[in-house]
Amino acid sequence: MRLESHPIVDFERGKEVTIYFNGKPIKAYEGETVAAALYAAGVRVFSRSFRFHRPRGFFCAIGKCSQCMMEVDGVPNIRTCKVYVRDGMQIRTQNSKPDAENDALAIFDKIIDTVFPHGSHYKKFNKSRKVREFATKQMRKLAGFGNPPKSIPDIETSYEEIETDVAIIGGGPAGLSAAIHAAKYGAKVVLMDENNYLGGQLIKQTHRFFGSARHRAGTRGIRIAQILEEELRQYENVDIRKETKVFGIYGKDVAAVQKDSKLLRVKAKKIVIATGAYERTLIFENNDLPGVYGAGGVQTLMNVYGIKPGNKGLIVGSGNVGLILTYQLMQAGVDVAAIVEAMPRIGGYFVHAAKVRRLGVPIYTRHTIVKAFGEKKVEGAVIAQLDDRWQVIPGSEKEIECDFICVAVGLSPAHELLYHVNAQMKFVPELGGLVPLRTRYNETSVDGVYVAGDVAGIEEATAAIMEGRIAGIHAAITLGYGGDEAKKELEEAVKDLEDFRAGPFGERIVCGLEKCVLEKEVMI
Amino acid sequence: MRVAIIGGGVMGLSTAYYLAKMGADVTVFEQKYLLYGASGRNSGGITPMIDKKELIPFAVKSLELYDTLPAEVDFNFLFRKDGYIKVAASEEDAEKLKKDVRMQNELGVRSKIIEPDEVREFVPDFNTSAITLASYCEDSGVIFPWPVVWGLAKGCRELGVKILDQTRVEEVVVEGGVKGVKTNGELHKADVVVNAAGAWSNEISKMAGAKLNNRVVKEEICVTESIKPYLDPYIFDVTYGVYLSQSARGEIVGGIVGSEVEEIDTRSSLEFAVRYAKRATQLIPMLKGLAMLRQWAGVYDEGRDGLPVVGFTEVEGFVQANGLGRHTGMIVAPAMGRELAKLIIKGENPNLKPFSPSRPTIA
Amino acid sequence: MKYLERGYLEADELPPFPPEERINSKKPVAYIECPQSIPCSPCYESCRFNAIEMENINDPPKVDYEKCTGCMACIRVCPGLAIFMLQVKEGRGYVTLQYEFLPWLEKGDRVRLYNRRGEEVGEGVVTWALKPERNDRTQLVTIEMDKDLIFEVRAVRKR
Amino acid sequence: MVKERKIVCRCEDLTEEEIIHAIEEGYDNLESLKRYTGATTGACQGKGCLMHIIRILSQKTGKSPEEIGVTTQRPPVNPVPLYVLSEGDAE
Repeated sequence: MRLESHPIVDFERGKEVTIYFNGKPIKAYEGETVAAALYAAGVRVFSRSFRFHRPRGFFCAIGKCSQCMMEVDGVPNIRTCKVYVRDGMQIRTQNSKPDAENDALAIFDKIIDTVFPHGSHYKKFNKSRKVREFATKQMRKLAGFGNPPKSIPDIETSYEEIETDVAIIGGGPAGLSAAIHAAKYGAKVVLMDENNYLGGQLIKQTHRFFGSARHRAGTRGIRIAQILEEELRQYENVDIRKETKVFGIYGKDVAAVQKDSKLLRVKAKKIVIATGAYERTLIFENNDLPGVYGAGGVQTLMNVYGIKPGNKGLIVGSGNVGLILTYQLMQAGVDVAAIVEAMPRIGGYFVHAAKVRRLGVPIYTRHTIVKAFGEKKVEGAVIAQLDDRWQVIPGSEKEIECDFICVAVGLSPAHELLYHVNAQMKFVPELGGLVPLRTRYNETSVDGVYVAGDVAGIEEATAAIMEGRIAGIHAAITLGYGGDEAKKELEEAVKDLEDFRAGPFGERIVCGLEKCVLEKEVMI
Repeated sequence: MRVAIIGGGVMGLSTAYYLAKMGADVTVFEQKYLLYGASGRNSGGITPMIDKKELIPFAVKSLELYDTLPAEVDFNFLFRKDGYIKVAASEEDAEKLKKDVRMQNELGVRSKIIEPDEVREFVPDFNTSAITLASYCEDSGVIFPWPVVWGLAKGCRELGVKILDQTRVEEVVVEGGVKGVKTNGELHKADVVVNAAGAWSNEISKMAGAKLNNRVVKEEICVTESIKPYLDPYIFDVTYGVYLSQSARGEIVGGIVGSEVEEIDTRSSLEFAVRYAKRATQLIPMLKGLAMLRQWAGVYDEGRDGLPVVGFTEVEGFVQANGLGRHTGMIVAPAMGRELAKLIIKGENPNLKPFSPSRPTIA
Repeated sequence: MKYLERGYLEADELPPFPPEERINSKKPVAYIECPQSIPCSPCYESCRFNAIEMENINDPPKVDYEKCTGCMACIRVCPGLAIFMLQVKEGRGYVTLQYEFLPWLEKGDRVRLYNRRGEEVGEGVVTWALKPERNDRTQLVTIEMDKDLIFEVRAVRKR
Repeated sequence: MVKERKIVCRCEDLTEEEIIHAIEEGYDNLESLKRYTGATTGACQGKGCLMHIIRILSQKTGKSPEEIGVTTQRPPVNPVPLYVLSEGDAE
């Protein structure tokens, strides 16, 4: 299932290695994650679910969803989508007997809630103490997810503490741009990103960007990532930390794990949170079946690792992500059975829709997915038409032949760190969920803490770059860098972003932004 | 008799439960949601292996109640009695363990001193070189604090107790004696007001004009991701103040004994995570590969002399039921709540004498 | 905005066609199917002849067919793959479009022709193909077809 | 074929039906619902289910998402291995 050639992307694979999955040797390439290598080898069941022992597989590919947790070299609960393969690695599935593929406890899915509905661990077996104690012991055996640890990771660990002017969390378009503009005026910058590449989601964007020439329109997202990184590398006052996962902000200290081996503590005067967003999931029958993916997960698999997700997909959601993904799948030689959209209209740009429609992909508006079906992985789906009140019209159900389903129903800001710093937050549907109040310079209610990009509200990468620029310049100015030139650029940047949002596609954003304006004295 | 209980934690609910059983008309006021306070944030270690002799009879009695209450209220507290081990890493603490065990044995507690090697019988991966001595008690283990609170709340409601959550008491109305409490400007008349507000008890006491000077302690805890049964007993390192156990859901729950704070705050710190990780992985090196999933903090209060503050105060009808302290709240509350109910109904109860709010050692 | 319910333009939603004499001239003419207000302006910015009119970045582009020289600067950069160069020469129709699939097309290749709805409407022959690496892997290809099809055909796949 | 279920929380394996049932049982605020069902406390710490839980609560109780609020987001954002933490400087 590995792609040997692709019209847009060249896949440079590392050295061939062998990893062992439940004892069975599997071929992989250095630089691939364990999850990607297993997927390429045809493994679809990655784990069994906590209570029902349902099969679960590859899903988010960004270390969030917990579906890919396995025992790796004797250490339990490793998110295999974030761990790179090493020759001889031993990987075992968890919470199943004998393994996740053939789990004898799968029977629980059929019976457990008829005899043991949710909450009955509190409510049953209470009358007799003996029975209760016995049942409690048995429940303990069934609970628990990972295997007990069998070994200690053999990794040389270290600790580093650094002081900086600006700490930037997230190396996607917003974070890169913030780093460039803070560094440009002389601020000392530390940029942290969890991946082993910079660019965030840009590196999955094989299409050319919209916007104007000065926003690098007409250039592919993957190239924009390279351009931004090159620009950033010009500055010596920037410390780039890849494979560095920020896990908390304690006071003004940013805490991160670098390369799974170093505890990093960054004491920063200013912090730019540019953590992006998570994909939303959708509730439908069997939405957890292996083969139901987030759009981003599939993009990672296909555009980063060069692995085909399947042979025929169903796309749920006709926003730009769903439309672009459809086109990308076709570029990788994968068929797309249909796109379904609950709204009466296509959500993304018409031109993106036209691109796939003329290649024969049907787009069903006012339709939704009702269920996925299959034994251990998706074998098909049922879609149905919706009425004006978003209810399924009986009899409108239609079976779609597909072997995977991509859910592209939008994103939610990755807001956790904003809660760590106690920023004032607000639920703003137009911006995708819980977002921070912010000044026109993207500073939150917490002095010196900025937001940029999707974490501030779901929008396009181009807007993220512009927001990063604003946050970066403002952070630099308030630290005493840049002078009048910086102030001038800051006002230009604010104006530029306002113009960008002036059209109908920006209306919703502008409306959302009005709800989270923070009126505080802004120093520039 | 109308009783208003401020605080929906394990102490407030136990008291409410037994008061209702004795026929009182009880209302419980909880400022946030049930489990917001220390009763919802602790690690559920249950043992009579306590170093304060005054509390041991309550712990012993509570252990019996934890056996019978689940049947009474029809709710499983998921109490798993796989023992409790205290470990000491200094000679001084080892001596104290020995002294405590002698005292505990005299009071009928089946605790014993064990050598470091013997810890491995209960925890095979334990690093014996990290400690000098240990004590063990089998009539102990880990309870899940949440169902304890829910179960008591269920039992209370079935006995007619009103539990008002998200209801902050703004005023304790005192005219001569207590007349009731005010919430949202509305007076709830009561003959007796019980202050079971944990870390917030000093403030409540002030409202009533009663003296209270409990120590407010912030403590941090964390859990790792869930694994299959691995760690059976509850382990408490008395030298480092570090404790760990495995929850009903398979997480390794652990924390460090907290310290006094001026103001209530429940923010987590990196220092805690580091200190905990260092010691926990010294005790059980195999835990090194596990990942901390979530950390949190809680606040509890304790009497200045380390004992709870329970009983009638100088303000007529105003009763203290707080200061239960670390690791003792969950274990003594059921029995203490029952004794307090007796005190409130009968007007006296010699069993609670050591905890009198007027004792000089807590001023 | 019915086209957003379907994903393709119907006849009455199309921009005006270039005049016949312009289509029949020596140079192809740009025809842009981009009806929606989106923040995008590379075509406008790439045109050295001011043949593309836009009031602001969100304004849909309009081609001044008299000014368009058929230089293909716009079709090289259009991120929406919404520009088609049209021409009729010696009774045969020619459509130039952006192509981003493997295998790449070469002069002489026979291709299936698809309309906006994805229906196959005939067969054509590649008469010119810009190498993909010359345009960041968006190939430009000119397809010869029946002249009546140039307002229909919007996609091709290799036969 | 797997049994037809609509999974809201993948980590704790909770169906939409079960969440609704717990709300009907009286665990009808976010904090109680979270603790009673385990939703948002699993391996992903609510990244997958929090917005669904808020939506379902909103539908069942008639409260706006704003009124329902959000559970405290505690560190760490991602699980951190103890071997890394134990490298830190605690002073």
